[in-house]
Amino acid sequence: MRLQLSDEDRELRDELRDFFTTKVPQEIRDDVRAGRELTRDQIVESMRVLNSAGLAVPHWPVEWGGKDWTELQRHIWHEELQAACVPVPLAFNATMIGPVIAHFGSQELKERFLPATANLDIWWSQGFSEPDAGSDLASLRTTAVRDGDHFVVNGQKTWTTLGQYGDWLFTLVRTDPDVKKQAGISMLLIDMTTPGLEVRPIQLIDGGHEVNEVWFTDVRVPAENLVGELNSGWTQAKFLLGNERVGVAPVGATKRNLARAKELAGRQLDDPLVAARFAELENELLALELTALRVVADSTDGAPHPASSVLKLKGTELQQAVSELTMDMAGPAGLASGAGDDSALPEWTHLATPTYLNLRKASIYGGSNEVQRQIIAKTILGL
Amino acid sequence: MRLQLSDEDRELRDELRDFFTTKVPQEIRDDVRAGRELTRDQIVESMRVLNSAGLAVPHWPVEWGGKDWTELQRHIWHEELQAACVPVPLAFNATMIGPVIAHFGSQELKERFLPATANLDIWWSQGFSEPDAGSDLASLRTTAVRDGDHFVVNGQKTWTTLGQYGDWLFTLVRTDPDVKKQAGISMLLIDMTTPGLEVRPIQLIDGGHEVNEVWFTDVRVPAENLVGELNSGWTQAKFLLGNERVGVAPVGATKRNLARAKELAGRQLDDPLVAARFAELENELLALELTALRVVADSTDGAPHPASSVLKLKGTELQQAVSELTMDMAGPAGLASGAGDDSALPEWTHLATPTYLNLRKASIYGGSNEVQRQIIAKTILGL
Amino acid sequence: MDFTYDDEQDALREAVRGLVGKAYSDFEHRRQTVLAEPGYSEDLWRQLAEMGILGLPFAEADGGSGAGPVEVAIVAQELGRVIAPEPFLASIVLAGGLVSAVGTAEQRADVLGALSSGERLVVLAHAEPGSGRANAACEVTATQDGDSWTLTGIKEPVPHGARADQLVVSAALPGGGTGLFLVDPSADGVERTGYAAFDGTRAAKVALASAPATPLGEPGADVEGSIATVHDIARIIAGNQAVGALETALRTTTGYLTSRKQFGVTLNTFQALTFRASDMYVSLELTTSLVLWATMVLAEGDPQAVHAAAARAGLQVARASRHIGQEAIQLHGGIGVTAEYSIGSYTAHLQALEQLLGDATFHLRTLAGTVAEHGTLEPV
Amino acid sequence: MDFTYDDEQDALREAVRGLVGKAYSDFEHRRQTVLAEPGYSEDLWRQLAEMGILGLPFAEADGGSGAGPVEVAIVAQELGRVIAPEPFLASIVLAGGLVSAVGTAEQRADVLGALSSGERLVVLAHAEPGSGRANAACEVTATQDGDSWTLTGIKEPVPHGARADQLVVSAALPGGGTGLFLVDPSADGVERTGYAAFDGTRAAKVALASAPATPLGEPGADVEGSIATVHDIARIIAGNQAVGALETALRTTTGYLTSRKQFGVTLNTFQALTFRASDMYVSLELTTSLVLWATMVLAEGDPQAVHAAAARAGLQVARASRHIGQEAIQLHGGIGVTAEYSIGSYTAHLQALEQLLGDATFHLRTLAGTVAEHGTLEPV
Repeated sequence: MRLQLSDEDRELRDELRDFFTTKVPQEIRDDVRAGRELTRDQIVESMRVLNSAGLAVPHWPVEWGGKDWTELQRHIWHEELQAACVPVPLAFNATMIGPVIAHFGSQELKERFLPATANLDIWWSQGFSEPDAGSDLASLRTTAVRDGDHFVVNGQKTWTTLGQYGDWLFTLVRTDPDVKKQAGISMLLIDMTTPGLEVRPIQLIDGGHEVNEVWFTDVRVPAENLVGELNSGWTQAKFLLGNERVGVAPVGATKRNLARAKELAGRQLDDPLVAARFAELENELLALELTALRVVADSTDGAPHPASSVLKLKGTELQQAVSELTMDMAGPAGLASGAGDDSALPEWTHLATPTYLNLRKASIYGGSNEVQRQIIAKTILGL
Repeated sequence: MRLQLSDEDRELRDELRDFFTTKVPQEIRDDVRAGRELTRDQIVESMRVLNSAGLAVPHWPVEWGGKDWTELQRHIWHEELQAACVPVPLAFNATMIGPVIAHFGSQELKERFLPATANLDIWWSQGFSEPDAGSDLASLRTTAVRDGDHFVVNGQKTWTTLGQYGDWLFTLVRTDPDVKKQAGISMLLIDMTTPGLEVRPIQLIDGGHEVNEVWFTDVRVPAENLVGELNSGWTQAKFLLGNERVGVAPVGATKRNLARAKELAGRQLDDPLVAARFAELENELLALELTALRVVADSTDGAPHPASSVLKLKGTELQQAVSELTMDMAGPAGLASGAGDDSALPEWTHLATPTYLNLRKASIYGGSNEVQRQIIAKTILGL
Repeated sequence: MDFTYDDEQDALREAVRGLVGKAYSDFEHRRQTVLAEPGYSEDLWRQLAEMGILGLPFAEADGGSGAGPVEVAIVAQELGRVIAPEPFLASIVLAGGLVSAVGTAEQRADVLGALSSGERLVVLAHAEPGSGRANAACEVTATQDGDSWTLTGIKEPVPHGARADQLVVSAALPGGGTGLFLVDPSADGVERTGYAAFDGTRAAKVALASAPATPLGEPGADVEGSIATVHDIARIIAGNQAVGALETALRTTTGYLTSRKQFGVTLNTFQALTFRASDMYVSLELTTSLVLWATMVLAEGDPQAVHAAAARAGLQVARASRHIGQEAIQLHGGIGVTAEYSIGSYTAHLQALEQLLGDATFHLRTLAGTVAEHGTLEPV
Repeated sequence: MDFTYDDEQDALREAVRGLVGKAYSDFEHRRQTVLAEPGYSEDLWRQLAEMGILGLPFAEADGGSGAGPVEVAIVAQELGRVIAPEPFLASIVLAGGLVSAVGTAEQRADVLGALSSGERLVVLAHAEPGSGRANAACEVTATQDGDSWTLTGIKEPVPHGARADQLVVSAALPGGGTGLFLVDPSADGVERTGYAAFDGTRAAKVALASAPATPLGEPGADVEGSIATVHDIARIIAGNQAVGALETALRTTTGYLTSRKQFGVTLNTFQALTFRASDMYVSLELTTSLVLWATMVLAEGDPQAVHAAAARAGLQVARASRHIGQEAIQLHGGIGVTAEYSIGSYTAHLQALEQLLGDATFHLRTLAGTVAEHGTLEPV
């Protein structure tokens, strides 16, 4: 048991902190700090800055650009990114399809995709959920039928985040309708410019366009774009969804947002009821951060830790709670959410309520908090 | 829509208030106010004072001592009782078995039992729950087998509150093991002095002796003590459990306890965090009281109102929350719970934590809050 | 104490529901309405005027029908049920309420008459950047020159301020205190920038630069107390609007739970979800009770009692709005955060009502400040 | 940052578990133990002494083994796991901690030696009626006559005060400030009334009437700061005890859910119940993390940091104790409130720890007071 970081880890932290705060453009980091929506270009630019220094995909195999870091070091990297307001490398690339290709893909797929994925030369989108397959993902119905050296894909995906920017889509399709539902699924990589593939926007309650539907009408996909074996897609999907133990909960960003809310609250902090809300959240967030540290420290074999569900569950709750508190600090000014630059009210008060509303998704997407409770009950508590 | 009571109701309220605060012995009311355990004699005495004025069982049929009151008037009676710290008439007599005998009993049973029940000449106990039949009451296993003009009862009941004072027991027994579980149950009245009947104390976590087990070994019960038809006991049980819409939630007593906690809190109320806890609870309690008023006002046909579950659920939660706040006001002095009269710490601080612990039962007994949620989901929300 | 409506009140509810409820029975219509300017249906507003709804709370002498708070509350409940984006609170309750309380007989007849008939939309411009929920005006100041008055400063956010035909503006008086003024928004010195709030309803920035203004009521009189009372009234009426919205939110959610399938069964098979719906119902019932009570207190008319009742209803409504609003989305899952589906807009609208009139901490602070002053709290 | 225990620490845990965990592996034994005087097992206490557990935190020169907070925390976790009623906190952590911090070399050797060997039970008498959680003494006053000191006033509740062989008593000094004194409870002028607290552990009223007393450490020195720090240390150690109890409470509850049948199936068939168990697990994990962290802060030794960490751990432990303690009983149903079954005693014991060392509001007040003074909160 030791509170302090080792000298080596502290050194790494200082180096990362220095890099992130000096090499990633200030304007991008200001936009992150203010909670503004980033452009595609900004996301690409910041990931490339990281990749140029080998800091975009440290958890990948070393031969594909990874660092041979401990889980704690990866945790430090992730926290420092957030503390410095650097956009976290695009999850679809860095933590989703990249590790799947590295683990399951043929050498050819690896060479073809991994460097471009790490450098965000390819922007990946995710095609998993369907309108009738949400928490029950395995009941998906989009089909891929073999036709010569192609698969022909038909069906519909939904909740494809930032799909409007996507170059390629990694997707789960049903390749065998006659077996147990998990056993008939395959993972396909699809060029989003293929004829018959259409991306349609879904507007969310904050007014933003962040997610999309993806429709497939006889979309022809070369058979070589299959990842792993035919009908083994559920294995890849589980690997992908359970891959990460670092960064499950956005602790660093939530901490940063809480500290910012304190600044913005100003004199309202003199009210003991307000101060108590901040203190309570700050304490819960500290407990969460320490839990994340315990989880990363617990073993280094890369297997998903069961307590990851705790991090996801509590992490999203606190993320939402901080956005709620920020909204409350904005008070009546929050009604000016649609105001432009000439508003007499500060920008953060415009953003506060849409952000709160938008973040209702956090406890739904990526394995809803009900799914997390179910996982805890079954796998940890044996209920 | 009208806020004020009618002149008639206000008059009734004033009369009741006058009676309760002048005719029921001050010492008994002081003990209630202080949250002390009452003796059997005190409970009997106060119920007899009420009965002498026709105020013990106003909701019974008029011919058996009831008043022809509206639900609102009964509500007023019930609130004023509690506000005046008068012990509410013993529930086993007044709201449980009395109405059942009045509704289902033969004329002979009525004459034999109702006057004595209203006057607490007979102290009734309840024998419903069993160790393996809690929320799932209908799975009870205590048997009654016909033998000539007697039933022979064998088995075990539990959670018999104040059974140590009981003269008679109303109980549910299985009289037909071969039918659907609800269809083979009968209700029997059993003299607790019958050979083979044994009452054993259960100590609760507050250290008190409030509930009991009741064991039956070949207990012979005259067949005439059957209430209603053979195997119709489930009907009587449902009637008994769903009989009341007034007094489902102990609003009056909880209000009194909250006001008392404010007094006892003293200077601690200067702390905004403490004041906010009081204000929040007070508001929730007001909402509960108004909901109780809406429920009683909603119709007068005597049928159970579905929102009774809301009253039970929220009523017990607030009852517990007030006891918790009181305990917190006692602070470290609460550790002196076992201290005697010579303690340097005030009596209320001794009682605070045992009361809090004891009241954990409130959300379990009499249809747990999980059962209430189930009722709301099924019968009100159609889920 | 009596919680029941009389026949006339039931008839009023049916009429409003027949009009407003029917108009927005399809959520898509509400959505399209707030996507276009002016953010509500002028047509529906006119029909409400024709039905006499807009003049409901005003004295007959002023062009209204002199109905009481219970009737206004019924209208609010029905508007809330379909989260109608019409400017009822901003114009009828707030602006109309202040004209009614403060205006001269002539002003009342003019403004309230035009408001009731639907020919003029009059809204209150009171909130100022940085002034929180103060009842006094501070950043907008009034200047007197003989009988002429001008106002200078910024009001924001002003609900429905861009569409309004006439503004009731609060301003710091030269001699101290806060006065109210009628302002013609087309006059020189008035600049308005309108936008949609997150719930689709409209607000605006109103910049005043020596804008000509007519004192409402007695010139130079401090009417901060009237502003406070009208806000308390609006809290109670908005509470009724929230109750309507909360009811629909719960009903929509239970409807979804019984129809949406996952893992081969409908969601109401999952007890963890149905129990949460039960807790939502408990919140709703308690909130309904407290709001109806506050409405009855309002009908009795004592401003002190109304102030306390507004805080009580406000706190309970705020708690329930968060609870039910958040749970309604969560129990829906992904579809709950999409703009095309209704539930998220209900959560947003409940949030907007709260931001307009006070969140839980605001009301709790009021109540905590007086909690030591009484023993038991009696509803009557 | 490293959350793992080393081999020696693991061995210590095994040893304590082998002794204490085994002794109370049957809950009925714990129950019978607290029903009899002195409310704990003298035999077990002796064995703990023999094993070197009682002298763990004290310097070797003082008769202890000079182990750190992590080792003491491990002992506390194991005691907590079986809610052992032995006076570890009252004597080793609180009284021993103050003798260690304040006593002269001679006093340390004498008192801590006797404490470590188990021959003498020494407890702290600090709480006073009406003084809340103040670190200063107020109602008990010290009077000096030459080199002799006497104490007058009442201490209550004094954990294990009736059984104690020696008392460490805080008192208001004639020249201001708070001093500590060693008091022989069998001396004239000391009157003790013992009783059981609601969790079965013992407390007492100690009435002092010119009772002879020996100053601990330098006579007349104000040691309020040391009293504060030792209470902070005790909060962190008690947090570890709570973590042990919370773990058992959750495990007992999940065990009950998988074995108890209702409606023909085991309770874990009901998703509404299992989800609540999941939430309990979340509370437990977060609490464990924060308590282990606070223990590491304690090991670093900065009193300011320890004060903050004690409040942080205290708040989290208090919230989790209420949450898990209440839910554990509720998920059990009727049997949960009976004294013969274990779970209620866990809830009671968690409550007692909180009352001894500070509830959520107490700790939250501390943290809210400084929340504006920093930006992000960093664990290192």
